[in-house]
Amino acid sequence: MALIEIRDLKIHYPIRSGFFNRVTDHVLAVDGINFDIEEGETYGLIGESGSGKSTTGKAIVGLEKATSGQILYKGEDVTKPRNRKKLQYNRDVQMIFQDSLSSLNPKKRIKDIIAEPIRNFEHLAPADETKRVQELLDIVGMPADAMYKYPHEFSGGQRQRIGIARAVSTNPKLIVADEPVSALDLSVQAQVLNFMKEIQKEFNISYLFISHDLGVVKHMCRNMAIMTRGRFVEVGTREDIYQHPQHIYTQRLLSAIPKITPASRMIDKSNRKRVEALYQEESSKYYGPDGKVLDLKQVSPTHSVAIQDPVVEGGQS
Amino acid sequence: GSGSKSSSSSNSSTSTLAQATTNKKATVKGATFKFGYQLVSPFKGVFANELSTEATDTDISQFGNEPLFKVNDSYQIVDGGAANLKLDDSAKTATITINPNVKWSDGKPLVAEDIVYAYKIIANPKSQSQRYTGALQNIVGLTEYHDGKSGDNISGITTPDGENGKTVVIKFKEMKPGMKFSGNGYFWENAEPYHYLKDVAFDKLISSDKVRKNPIFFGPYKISKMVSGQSIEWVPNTYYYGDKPQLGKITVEVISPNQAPTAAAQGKYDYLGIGPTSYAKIKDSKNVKVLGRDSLSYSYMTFNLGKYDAAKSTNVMDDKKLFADKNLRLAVAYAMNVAQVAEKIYPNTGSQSSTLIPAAFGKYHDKSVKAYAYDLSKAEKLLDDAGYKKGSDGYRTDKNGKKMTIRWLTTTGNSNTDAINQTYMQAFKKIGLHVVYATGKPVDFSVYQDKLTSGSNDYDMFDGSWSLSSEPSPSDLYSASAPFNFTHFVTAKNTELLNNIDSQKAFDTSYRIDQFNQWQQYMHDEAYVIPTLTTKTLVAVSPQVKNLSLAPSASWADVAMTK
Amino acid sequence: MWKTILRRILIMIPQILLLSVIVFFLAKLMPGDPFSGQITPQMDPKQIDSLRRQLGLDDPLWTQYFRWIGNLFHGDLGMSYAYKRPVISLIAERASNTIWLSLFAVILTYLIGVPLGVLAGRFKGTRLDSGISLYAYSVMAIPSFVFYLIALLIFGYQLKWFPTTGSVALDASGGVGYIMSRLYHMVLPAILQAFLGTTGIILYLRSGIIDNSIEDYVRTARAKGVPEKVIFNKHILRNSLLPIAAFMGNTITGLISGSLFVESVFSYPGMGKLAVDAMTTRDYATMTSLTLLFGFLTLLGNLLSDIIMSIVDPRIRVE
Amino acid sequence: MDKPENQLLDIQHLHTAFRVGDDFYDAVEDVNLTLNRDEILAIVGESGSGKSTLATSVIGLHNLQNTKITGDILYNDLNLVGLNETLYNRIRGNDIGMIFQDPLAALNPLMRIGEQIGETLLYHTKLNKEERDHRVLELLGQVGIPNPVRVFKQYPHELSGGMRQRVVIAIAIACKPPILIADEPTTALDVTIQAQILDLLENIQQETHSGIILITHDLGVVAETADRVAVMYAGQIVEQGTVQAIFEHPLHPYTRSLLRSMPQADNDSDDLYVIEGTVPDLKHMQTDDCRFAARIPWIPASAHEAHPTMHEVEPGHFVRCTCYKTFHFNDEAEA
Amino acid sequence: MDKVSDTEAVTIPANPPSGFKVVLRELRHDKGAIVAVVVVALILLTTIIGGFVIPHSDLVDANILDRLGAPGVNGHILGTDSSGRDILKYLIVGARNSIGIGVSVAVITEVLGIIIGITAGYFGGILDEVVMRVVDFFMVLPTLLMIIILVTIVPNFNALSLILIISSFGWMGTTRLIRSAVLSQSERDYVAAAKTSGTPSWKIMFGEVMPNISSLIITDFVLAVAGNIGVETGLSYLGFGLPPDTPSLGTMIAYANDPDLILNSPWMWLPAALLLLVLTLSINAFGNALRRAADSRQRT
Ligand SMILES: Nc1ncnc2c1ncn2[C@@H]1O[C@H](COP(=O)(O)OP(=O)(O)OP(=O)(O)O)[C@@H](O)[C@H]1O
Ligand SMILES: Nc1ncnc2c1ncn2[C@@H]1O[C@H](COP(=O)(O)OP(=O)(O)OP(=O)(O)O)[C@@H](O)[C@H]1O
Ligand SMILES: [Mg+2]
Ligand SMILES: [Mg+2]
Repeated sequence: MALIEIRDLKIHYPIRSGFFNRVTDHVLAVDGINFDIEEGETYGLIGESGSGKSTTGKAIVGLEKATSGQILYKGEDVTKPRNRKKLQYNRDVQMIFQDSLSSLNPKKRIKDIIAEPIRNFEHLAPADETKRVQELLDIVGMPADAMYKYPHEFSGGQRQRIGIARAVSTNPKLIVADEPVSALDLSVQAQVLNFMKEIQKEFNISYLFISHDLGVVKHMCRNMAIMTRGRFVEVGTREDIYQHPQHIYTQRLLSAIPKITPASRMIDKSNRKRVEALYQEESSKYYGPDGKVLDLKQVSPTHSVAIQDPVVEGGQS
Repeated sequence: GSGSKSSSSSNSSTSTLAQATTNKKATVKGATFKFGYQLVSPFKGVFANELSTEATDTDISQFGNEPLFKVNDSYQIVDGGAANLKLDDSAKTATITINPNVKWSDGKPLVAEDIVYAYKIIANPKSQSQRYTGALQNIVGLTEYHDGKSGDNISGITTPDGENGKTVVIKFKEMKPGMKFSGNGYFWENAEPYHYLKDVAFDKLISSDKVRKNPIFFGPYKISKMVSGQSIEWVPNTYYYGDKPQLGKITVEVISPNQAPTAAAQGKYDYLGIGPTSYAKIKDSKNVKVLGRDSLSYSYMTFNLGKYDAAKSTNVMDDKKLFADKNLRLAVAYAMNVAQVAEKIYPNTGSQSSTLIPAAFGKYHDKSVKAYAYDLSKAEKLLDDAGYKKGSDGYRTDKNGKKMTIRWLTTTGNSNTDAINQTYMQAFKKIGLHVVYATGKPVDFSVYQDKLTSGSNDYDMFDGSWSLSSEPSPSDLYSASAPFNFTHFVTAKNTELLNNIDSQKAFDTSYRIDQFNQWQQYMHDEAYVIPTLTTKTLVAVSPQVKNLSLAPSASWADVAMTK
Repeated sequence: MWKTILRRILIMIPQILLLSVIVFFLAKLMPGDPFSGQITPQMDPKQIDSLRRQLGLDDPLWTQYFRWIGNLFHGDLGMSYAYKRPVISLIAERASNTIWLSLFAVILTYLIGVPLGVLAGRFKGTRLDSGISLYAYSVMAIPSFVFYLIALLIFGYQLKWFPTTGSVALDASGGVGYIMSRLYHMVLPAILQAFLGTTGIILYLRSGIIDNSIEDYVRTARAKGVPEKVIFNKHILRNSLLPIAAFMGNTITGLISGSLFVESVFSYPGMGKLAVDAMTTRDYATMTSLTLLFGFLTLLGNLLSDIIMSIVDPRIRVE
Repeated sequence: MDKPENQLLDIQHLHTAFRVGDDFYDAVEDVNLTLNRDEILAIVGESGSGKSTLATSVIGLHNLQNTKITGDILYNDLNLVGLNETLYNRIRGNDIGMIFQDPLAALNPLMRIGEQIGETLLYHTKLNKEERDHRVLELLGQVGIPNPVRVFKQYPHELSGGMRQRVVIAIAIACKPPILIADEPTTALDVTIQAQILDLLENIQQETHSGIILITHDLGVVAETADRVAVMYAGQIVEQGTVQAIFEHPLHPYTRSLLRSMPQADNDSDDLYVIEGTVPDLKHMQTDDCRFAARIPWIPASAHEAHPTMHEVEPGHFVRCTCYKTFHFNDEAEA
Repeated sequence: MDKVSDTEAVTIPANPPSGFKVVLRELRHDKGAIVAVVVVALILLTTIIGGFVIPHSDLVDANILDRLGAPGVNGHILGTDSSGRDILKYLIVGARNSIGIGVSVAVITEVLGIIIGITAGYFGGILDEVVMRVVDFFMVLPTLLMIIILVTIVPNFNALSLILIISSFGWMGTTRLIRSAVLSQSERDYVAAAKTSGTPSWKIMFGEVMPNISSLIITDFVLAVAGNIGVETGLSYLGFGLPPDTPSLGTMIAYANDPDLILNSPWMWLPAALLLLVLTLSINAFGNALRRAADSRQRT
C-alpha cells in the first residue's frame, strides 16, 4: 500500500457575480486527480503557473478543503478532520514553502520556529527541546548559534534549510515541497536539493515535489505527473516522461526548456518550433470539447496519458 | 401672575443705568434701524401668539405684533390702545371696545370677530395650541367649545354689534383682581385677522404661510421681507392707527451669542440685548450706550417637599422629606453668599433678591423683608439646635444619626453658573452639609424639567428661576393646586394668603398690597423657596437711537434715528 | 455598473431601517419629551398632557415607531414638535444651506489640499514639506470651533471682509443678487472648513506621491525618455490621486456632519445645528429623520467613492 | 576587439557605488564591456552580483543623490556618464530601450496600453497622433499580440503575464533603438512563454540589427540566445567570451562551479555540486583580492593574483585572476 | 555526509525584530521624533506628578473673589478662571484627565479592534462578512449624535462613562485596519506553516500574526490617543463633556465658546488650546516616526 493515495481529488473555488452576488461559476483549481506516493519516494508534480499544483499540495497537508474526492493515508480518508486527528496526520505530513522568507515568522527566533511543531505534538521539557532543535540545526548544517537569531539574518538558502528543519522536526512521513528552490540561485538551489535528498535517505521521507522546473524534477523524482488546468495530462516515470512524452502538452513543455548546449541551439529551436506548430494544430485532439483535459489512459504499467486512444509506447516523440 | 423658566436676565438694583435714550438730535426720516437678536438656533417663526411657544417669535415680531391693550408703567391696562377694556365686577364681564381707526396692515379694519377668533384658535383642539389654560377656562363656554359641545360658538364671548362690529363682551365665571393688569392670563390680549386666516383649517394654521411667512399685524410696522430663521425686514404700516412710525426700515437679524459681545461693542446693531456679564466690557464702548431695566425674573433655591397628585390636581406635602425641617431649609438659605456672588459675578447688573415678588413690581414688592444675609455661624447654630450632629468626617447626620446626603438638581450652565454653584457647594460643606449633584452632574434642561414634572424622587433640592408675567399673583407658581409648585409645599396659611390676593376683596388695591406683603413675609420665614439672584435686562443701543425706552408703556412707533 | 449601484442602494434599505430603529429607541430613552422643555406657567399641564395623548407620545414605543415608519413610506417624515412644521420642509430648508456650504467647502478643500499635498510630496524632506506637514497637523489639533471663532472675530469683525451671520442678506434681490449674497455668506465658513478639511488630503497625497515615485512604472517612463515634469504630472500624480478620489465621498459626509460647529458659530441655519437642537428639545421626528438622512448621505458618499474609484481606476471593476 | 564601426557601446572602467549610511560602496567595480550591433550580450551571475546596477547605469536611471558613477560609457562618442538630463532623455527610449523583469509593475496601471507605448513615440518622433497610433498597432502586431486593436484600448491588468511582457518589449523597441537592455525579461514567466519571448527578442534583433544586453541568471537562457557572455561575480566581470567559449571551455572557477551545480548537467553523482559560502553583500565585497577566493578555500592563496585583472586567454575570451590556471574542484582533488 | 559547510550567517546588520525595539532604534535617528517624545514625556511627567501633588480641592473649590485674574496676578502664573481656580493647576490636571481619557479610549478601541479585526481577517468567510457589515453599519451611525444621545441617557455620567461611550464608536476604524493587515499577513506562508505545524488558531492569531502587525498597532494606538483627545474637546464644546469637577482640556477650551471670555480672558482657554496643539503635534510626530520606522523595517 502506498503511503498516501489521492483519489479523484477536486477543489473548486466559487466565483460570485450577478445582482445577488450568487455563486455563478467555479474555478476548477483541481479537478479530479489520482496518484499515489510510496514510502521514501519523491513524487514530482510539474505544471505551469495556475495549473493547480499548490492547491493540490495544500489540500494534502490540510490547508485547503477538498471539494470532493479522497486523500487516503494509511488507508483512511484524511479529508475528514476526525481521521486526521486520529492518525496524527498533521504530525506526519509537513510542508516546505516556496518563499522561505514569508514562511518563517519574521518576529520569531529560529529556535521557536523550528520548535513549533515539536511543541504542538510532543511535549518536551525545555532542555530536551533545545537539544532537539540543536540536532535539527545540525542535520540541516546550520550552526547552533543560529537558534537565537531571526529569519532575516539568514540568506535564502539558509532560510530554506531552516524551513526544512522545521518540517522534519516531528519525523514526518511525507513532506509536501511546494517549489522549494524556485526562488533560489543556482548554487543555493544545489545545496537545498542535495540536502533534501540526504534527509530523505536518512529518515525515509516521502516528498511531493512541486515544481515548474523540469530539470529539477528530473533530478529529484522517479515518478511524476504533468498537470495543467487542474488535471493530469501525463503520469509516469522519469523515463516515460522525458524520453517518451506522449501528450502534446508535455512535449511542448519539454521542448521549451532551454538547454545549456549552445552548439545545438539551432536544432533545439527548430524542434521547439515544430512542437509548437503541432500543438497549435493538434491540441483539439488532446482536449475535450470545452478545453478540458481528457481522462488518463494507461499506455504502459507505469505510464498514463490523457489521450483518446492509447498509442503504443514510443510511437510518438 | 406667571412666568417662564429662563436662565438669563432679571433684577432690582439701585444702579444708575438709564431706562431710555436721551438723544435729542433731529430725527432722520426713513432711517434704517438694525435690531440684533441673540439666539443660539434659528428662530422658529410662528407669528401667531396663540400658537407660538416661545418668547422669541413674539420678541422679533414686536414691531408689528401689538397687543390689544395699552398699559402704563405698572402694567395696568389703560385706555388708548387698539382696544379699551372695561371690567364689570357685578356682571362678571369684560367689555372690549375696538378703536375704530385700527386697521390690519392689509387695510382691513380690526373687528370683533378678530378678537373672538384668537380664542377659537386657542380653544380649538385641532390647532393644538398650548395656551388653552385653566385660567382661560374661567371664560364661560370655552370648555364646551373645546370639547365640541357648543358648535362654532363660545357662549361666553359675544359680539353685541355683530361680527364686524367693534365690541366684544366676555363673560367670566369669576372675577379676579389681577384682571386689571396685563399678563393676567384670564383673558387673551391679542387678536388674529379672521378675514385673512379663515380659509386655513385650524390644524394647518401653525404651518401655514399666512402665519409663518406673510403674517399681518395692526402694529406700527409690517413685514416686508423675511429670511426664514435668520432675519426679517419691517417697514411702516401705513394703516397704523397711532402716531406715524418714525423709521424707514427695521431689520431684525439673529446673531449667535458667541458673537454678541463683540457685535455689541462694535455697534454693529442699533439695538442688541446683552447678557449681564457682558456689561462690564461694553459699558465704555463709544459705539453704544447700555440701557437697563429691572427685570421681572428671579432665581431661587428650593426643595422637594412632596409630590403633585395629578388625579386630585393638588400638591401633597410629605413630612418624611429631608427638607421638611425648616431649620435645614434656613441653614441652606443662610449658607449661600448670594450678595457676594451678585457683586462679583454681576457687578452693576445683578443683586440679591429679597422676596419672591421682584422690586420691578413696585408697590407689590415688600421692602421690609430683608434677604437672608450670609451667616455661616447662624446656619450652624440652626443645625446644631435642630439635632443635625456633625460626624467625624465633618458632615452632619440627620436627626436620627444617619448619614445625610443632599442631592441637588441643577441645570448645565456656563462657567459663571459653575462658579456660583461651586461657591454654594463649598459653603454647604463648611456647615457640614454633604451636598452632591443629583445624577452626578448638572443636567440638560429637558432632563431637569422632566424630573420636576414627573414626580421623580431622586433629588432633595433644586434651583431654578422664574420669569414672571406682568401680573404678580403668585398663585400659578405657589398655590396648593399649582402644577408649577415644584416644591410641593401646601400650608393653610399659604393657601389663605394666596386666596386673599386673588379674592374679590383684593379689588381693593391696598388690601391686595397688604396680603402680598404678608405672603412675602410668610414665605421668607418659612423658607420654602429661597430667592437668590436677580439681574437686569440690558440693551446696547447705538447713539443715534432716539425715543427708545424699555418701559412697559413704550411704543415702537415713537422710536426714531438721528444723525 | 448600474446594476451594482442599484444593488448597493437596495442593500442600504435594511441598513437604514436598522439605523432608524436604533436611533428611534435611543432617542426615546432620553429623559423628557418634546414638551418637557417647553412647559411654562403660561400653559396648562392638563392641556399639555392632552396634546401628548393627541400626538401619540403616550403610546407604546413600538406603536410609535411603526406609525413613524409607516408614515415615512408615504413620504411623510412627521411634524417637528419644536418647530411646529413638517419635518420635510424644515430639513429641506436647512439641508440646502448645509449642502451648498459643504459643496463649496469640498471644492475649496481640494483646491487648497491638492497643491499643498503635491508640493509636500514632490519636495519631500525640504523645509517646504515640513512647513506643509506642520500646517496639516496643527489644523488637525486645533478644535474647530476655536478656529472658527477666531477667524470670525478677525475677518468678520476686525477687518469686516465678510458677513458674520446668516446664510443670505435680507436685502439680496433678484436671482443673481441672491446667489451672490449666498456665496458671499458662504465664503468665510467654507474657506475655514476647507482649511480644516485639507489635512487628510495633504497627508494622503504626500505619501502617495512619495510611494508612487519609486514604483517600477515610473522607472519605465523614465526609460522611455519622458521628461521629469511629465512623469510627475501624468504618471505619479494620477496614481497618487487615487486614494484621494476614494476619500471624496467621506469628505462630503464628514463636512456635513461637521457643519455643526461652523453653523453655530456663524448662525448659519443648517442641518448640523438642527440635529443637535433636535436632540436637546427631544424633537423625535426631526432627530430620527436627520439621522436617517445622515446615514443615507454616508452610504451615498461611500457609494460615490466607489463609483469614482471605479471610474478613475480601471483595476476596480464594477460590472 | 570588434571593429569600432560595429560597436554600439563602449563601457570603460565603470564604477557604480551606492550610499550605505555615510559611505559609498561599489556595486559595480571597474567593468569594461562593449556591445556591438547584431549581437546579444548576456550578463549572468547570481543575485546581488551587480547585473541590474550595471544596466541601470547605462540607461542612467540611478538616483544620483545616492549613487556615484565614474568611468565612461561611450555611445557614439558621447559619454553617458554625467550626461545632463535633457540630453539623456533624448537618448533613453530613442537610442536605448529597456525591458524590465516584472511586466505588471513596469506598466502604469491607469494608462491604456496604446497610450503607454505611444508615449515613447511622442517624445522621440514628430509623428502626429494618428501616425503614432498606427505605429503602436504595428508594434503590437510585431511583438506577437493577437488582437492589437483590442489590446490597444486595454489596461495592463487585463492582460496575461506574457502579453504584458510583450507590451513592455513593444515600448522598448518603439523607436527602434540600436541598444536594448533586457533585465531578466523572462524570470517571471513560465517556460513556454519564456521561449516565446526569447524568440521574439531574437527576431527583433534580426530585424533591427540592434545590440541587446540580456541580463539573466538562467544559464539555459544564455546558452540558447546569447552571442557573447559576461559572467559577473560580486560586482566584477570574472569571465567574458563567446557563448561557445563560456559553455564549452569555461575557465574561471566561478563559471565552472555554476555550470556544475545545474541539475541538468548529466553528472553521475546523485548530488549536485555546491559552491561553498555565500555571495558577499555590498559592504563585504569590497576587496582588492580575488573575490571568489573565499569560496574555493582549497585553492592556495598563492594561486590568486594580488590585484586580479582581466586576462585575454584567447581572442575575445577574458578571465579575471590567474586562479583559473590551477583550479580544480574539491572532490576532484580528493579523487 | 557531504555536509554543506556554509556556516557564516550573512552579515546583514542584525535588526532587532520585535516591533518595539525596531521602533526605538529607528527613532534614535529621527530628530523630530526625539523632540516629540521628549515633549510628550515632559507633559506626561508633569501631569502625572501634578495629578498627585495638586489637591483635588484646588481644582474644585471656587473662590469668586479671585475670579478671572490675569496671568501673574496674585501668584497665579497663568491666571484664574471664572471660579477663581488656578489655570495652571487646572491645566495640569486637565491634561492628565484628557490624556487619560485619550489613552483609555485608545486602549479599549485597540483591544476591541485587535480582537475583532484579527478574528475576522484570520477566519475570513462568513464571519468576516458579518463583522464587516457590522463595522460598515457602525460607520454609518452619526457618531457625534449617538454620543450625545448616550451621554444624555446614562444616569451617572462621569469620565468612565464618557470613555465607554466614545469607545463604542471608535473601534471600527481600528478593526478595519487590523483586518486588512491580517488579511495580507494570512497570505504569508508562515501562517500556513504554523497551521501545518499543528498550532491552534488562537495561538496563530495572537502569537504569530499579531506580533507581525505590532508596529501598525502601536502607530494606530498613538494616533488614536491624539484623535480621542480631540473628540472629548468637541463634546465639551457642545455641553456634553465632563462634569465641571473633572477638569479636562476640553472643558477648558470650551471656555472659548463663552463670548465674554474668548477675547477678554484668553488665558482661560488659550493655554489649554496650545497644550492640546503641542500634545497632538508631538503625538502625531511620534506616531508618524513609528510608522516610518515600521515601514523602513519592511523595506529591508
Ligand atoms: N482561494 C482561491 N480562490 C479562487 N481561486 C483560487 C484560489 N486559490 C487558487 N485559485 C486558482 O486556482 C488555480 C490553481 O492555483 P494554484 O496556486 O494551485 O496553481 P499553481 O500551479 O501552484 O501555480 P503557480 O505556479 O503560479 O504557483 C489558479 O487558477 C488560481 O487562480
Ligand atoms: N539603491 C541601492 N542602494 C544600495 N545598495 C544597492 C542598491 N541597489 C542595489 N544595491 C546592492 O548592490 C548590489 C548589486 O545589486 P543588483 O541589483 O545590481 O544585483 P543583481 O545582479 O541585479 O541581482 P538580482 O539577480 O537579484 O537582480 C547588491 O548587493 C544590492 O544589495
Ligand atoms: Mg503554486
Ligand atoms: Mg537585478
